[in-house]
Amino acid sequence: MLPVDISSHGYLVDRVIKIVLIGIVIIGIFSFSVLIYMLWAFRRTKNPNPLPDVPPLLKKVVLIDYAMIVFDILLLVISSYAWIFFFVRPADKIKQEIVRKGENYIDVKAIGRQYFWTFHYPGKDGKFGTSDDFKLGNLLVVPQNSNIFVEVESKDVLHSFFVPSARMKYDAIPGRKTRVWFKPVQVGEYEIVCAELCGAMHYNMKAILKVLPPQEYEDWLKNPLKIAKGQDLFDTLVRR
Amino acid sequence: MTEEHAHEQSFISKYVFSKDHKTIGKQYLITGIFMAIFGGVLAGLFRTNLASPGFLTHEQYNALVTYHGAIMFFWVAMPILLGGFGNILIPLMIGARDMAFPTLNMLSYWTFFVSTVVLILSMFVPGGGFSGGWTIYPPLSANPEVFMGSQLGTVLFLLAVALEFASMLMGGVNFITTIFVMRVKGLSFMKLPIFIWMELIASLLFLFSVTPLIAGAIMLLLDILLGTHFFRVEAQKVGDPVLWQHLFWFFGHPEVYVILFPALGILYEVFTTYSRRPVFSYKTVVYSTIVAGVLSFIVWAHHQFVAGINPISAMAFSLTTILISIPFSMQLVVLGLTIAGGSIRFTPAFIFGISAFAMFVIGGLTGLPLGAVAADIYFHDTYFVVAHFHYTVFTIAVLSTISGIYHWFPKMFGRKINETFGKIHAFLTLVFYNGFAFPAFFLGLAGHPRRYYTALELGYLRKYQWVHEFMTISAILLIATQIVFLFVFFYSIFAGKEEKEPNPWKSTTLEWLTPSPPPHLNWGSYVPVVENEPYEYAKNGRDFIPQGRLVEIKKKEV
Amino acid sequence: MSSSETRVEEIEHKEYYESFSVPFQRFGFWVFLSGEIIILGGLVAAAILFRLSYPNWFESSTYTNVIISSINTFVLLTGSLTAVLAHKNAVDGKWDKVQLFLGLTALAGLTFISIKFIEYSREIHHGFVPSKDVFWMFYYGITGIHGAHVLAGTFIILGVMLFLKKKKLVEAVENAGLYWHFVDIVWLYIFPLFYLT
Amino acid sequence: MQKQGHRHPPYVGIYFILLVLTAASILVSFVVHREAAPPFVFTLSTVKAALIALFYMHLKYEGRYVIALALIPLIVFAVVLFALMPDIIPYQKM
Repeated sequence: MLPVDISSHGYLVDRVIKIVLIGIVIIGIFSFSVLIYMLWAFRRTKNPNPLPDVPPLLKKVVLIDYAMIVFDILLLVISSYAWIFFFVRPADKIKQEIVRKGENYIDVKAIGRQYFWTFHYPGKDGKFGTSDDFKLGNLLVVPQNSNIFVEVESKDVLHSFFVPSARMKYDAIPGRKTRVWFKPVQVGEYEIVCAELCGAMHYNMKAILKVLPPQEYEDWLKNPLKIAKGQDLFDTLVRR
Repeated sequence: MTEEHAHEQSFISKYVFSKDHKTIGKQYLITGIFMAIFGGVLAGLFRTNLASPGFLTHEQYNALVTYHGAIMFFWVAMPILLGGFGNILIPLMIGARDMAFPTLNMLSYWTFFVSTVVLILSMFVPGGGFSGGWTIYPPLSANPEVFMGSQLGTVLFLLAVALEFASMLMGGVNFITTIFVMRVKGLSFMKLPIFIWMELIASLLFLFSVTPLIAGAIMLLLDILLGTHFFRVEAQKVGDPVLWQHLFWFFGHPEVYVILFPALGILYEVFTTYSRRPVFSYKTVVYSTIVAGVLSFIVWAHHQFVAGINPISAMAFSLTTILISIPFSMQLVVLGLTIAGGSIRFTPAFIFGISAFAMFVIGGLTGLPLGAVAADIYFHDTYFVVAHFHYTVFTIAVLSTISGIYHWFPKMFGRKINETFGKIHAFLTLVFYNGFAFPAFFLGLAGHPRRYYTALELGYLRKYQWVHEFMTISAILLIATQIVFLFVFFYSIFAGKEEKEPNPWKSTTLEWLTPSPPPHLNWGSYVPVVENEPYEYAKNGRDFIPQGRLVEIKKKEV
Repeated sequence: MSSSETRVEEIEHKEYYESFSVPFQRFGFWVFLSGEIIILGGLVAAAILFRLSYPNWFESSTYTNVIISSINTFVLLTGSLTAVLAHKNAVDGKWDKVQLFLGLTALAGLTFISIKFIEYSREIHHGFVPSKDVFWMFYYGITGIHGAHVLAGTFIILGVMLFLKKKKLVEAVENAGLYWHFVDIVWLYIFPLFYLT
Repeated sequence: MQKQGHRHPPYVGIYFILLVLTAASILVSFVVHREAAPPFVFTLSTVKAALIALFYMHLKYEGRYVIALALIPLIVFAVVLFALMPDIIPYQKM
């Protein structure tokens, strides 16, 4: 059921999800079998008088508590591992590392408003606030295999920057700027949605994440607005 | 009934402004049941919209979602489980003649009633009711200019919630005092029925968790009315929306346990009675409930893992959240093993009880992926959350409640409720409920965010529209079943077969000693004396040993 | 609580219920106070969080009037003294003195509110409205809520004074006093938060 | 039903201590540097609050249940305050 995973870290999230789901299904099936067995074995027609004590075999069900503890610890470890690895470290630190290693990265600002996203690009000089900045409405174009730093911000109410395919979600909070990081590894068009109730058209606050091969991205960057305008996604922008 | 002549009361003081805890409890119960149907119908309406978008406007959809959540928490689960069962059963189970503060109790109900009226009014003000989600997150709720509903609707909604909190606080003060001070002779704390323990801990949790939120609500109201910016952000003016989330969830998480504990308490009473076995381990239940209650105060930020909280504290909260599953797994094991070795009577109360237990196992287990911080990045605010809390809260607010109603109906009203109907009711409820709640897990896995007017706008969700349709049909059938139950319930109150036997289920706790319905001041010219543990079933070769017996008292002249 | 039910409770209480160290009126009142502490505590906690992070807090707090607020502190503390003396006399059974001291406490409450009113009007006159900045919104929010509590305390004390004409209950005097002391303690923290630092 | 066991503490004496402490805290706030003043002033406030709670509110003579009722809110207060610090303060300073 999970949508396709295009990010470099998504497999970790998926792994946590799979482990925990398998675990709870096993514990659940066990509990339900014990329960159904008890309902069947101790029904009044079969067992007219209650036993003076719980059957010893059933007393062992208490062990499920210990199983639960073990499972909890396992879950904590794997979940914390994924969290520490990709989310605890401030994106700034990841960025420093990436700069040191000389990997590709791009900076983008994602600004949420009722009910659209604008994505600000720093332009050729890589700095915000200069004249070659440009912005796109409801369209985020990024190169494949490059580190994307998205500074999530909101101008009015709470939004949430949710990219299901990239296993990435972060709330856009007015007054706070949060930088998140992900690295798309697969080319294609994916959806960005809003996951925090932001008003009447909450369900319609969607944008496109377009992952291009590096070369195509360079071409696009030469004249970004021209191509972007081809998208009818600008409708929402125009309306406001 | 010997007291009746001494307390001739007018209709108004007997049934309307009554200070009798049983009448107040019934008032709470019936108001709660009506609100449940109301909230259910709201759910049916917005689910219809999900199946066929365009049925409602966007504002209406959001408002209905908001009111459904708020009603089910504050106007159904709390009044029924605390106000209703708590009021009726606490004095009866501890052998008291009434609550410690009967007048406060009456005020509590009427404040609640006013809050209900204000809430329903707020839905119909011009411009529409509040539609910012039951969590009332600012800035959406605090900025009239960005908010889609009307300011009046928002203020009335907040007022209604505030009145409801005030009412439940009055009730809580009453419960705590009554349980501490008015236990009958011989009823020490470790002999209290588990239901009483649960009500006590729930009241304490509510008292200590809701009060910071009241502080927050005052600030939010100032934001809306005076233009301050505690939670709003304007140029140069730094409010902090996240502060509200903290205050809200500091309340919000214990609140879930406030309604969960009494529901579990009902299940303990029901399981022991119908399986004829004592509680598997009384002390484990008491201590694990206390531990869970204390832990519930330090787990709240798991609702905000991706809401801009410090990632290190997110890990700490993930740890406590996962830890809290341990006392609950202990509870559920004890609860499940209570029926082991028993001789189970499949009455409607037991069927509802056991289905509540089974559903709660699902609800509890699916809490784990949400508590694990890495998985929550994906699941946060998706239908997985919706499914999870319907498996917990629906279980609490509906299945356990109905189980309790079937169990104590003879005691409350002195009449019987049809058993065959009860069994059909249980079966249909279970089927339709799973039909509507279980598919939501899969929608959540597919990444379907909550509170969406329709899924058709998103490419990756369009193919799941049939799931929504299926869920909607199940939900509507579920509500229809409950409406039928409502009719049977009222029919049985007025025209059910009379129950002459004070203890039809052969249960042990004190409330079954007095006639059904209990006379004024509960015990007439008798008083209960406690001699035994609360759950003495299958002991010394006897089927059951009541917790106490009634002894006659010589009444001093006043 | 005037019906015959209550009297039945009072007579039977000792004989039929488990013994408990605190009378139920006072216990119930403490449960209520316990909640009240967190309501005001929550507001103060929010104020402290913003105080620690908002650099201009001290600037703004110099505009509040230390003299007026010091007088108000004095008034509240005196009210506390008279409230506790009322309770002492009630325990000793000197009920006419109880009336006197309760009257003085209520007077202190009314004085406090009048002074607060003058203070507010001066500040609003000078343009310090609640929406001015972080300091002022907390100032009005918290002192406003506190003022409402003082008002409530005054009404409770006046109510107890009227009630005492019919029934001489030590618990009533004590609980009214407890509420007053609680409001006083809250002020002891508000005073430095908004006026001194 | 009032417990008659304890003697009355010296209420008037405590009142004068409270007044002196209040004067001291006002003095401190004017004399000490503004960044350094809050700890002193709030400590004095806490002393005063403790005096009132212990003697005027009779907590010194109460049983454990009432003392618990008075202390639990303070614990809740501390939990809220400290758990929120890492979240609220850094963002406000921006």
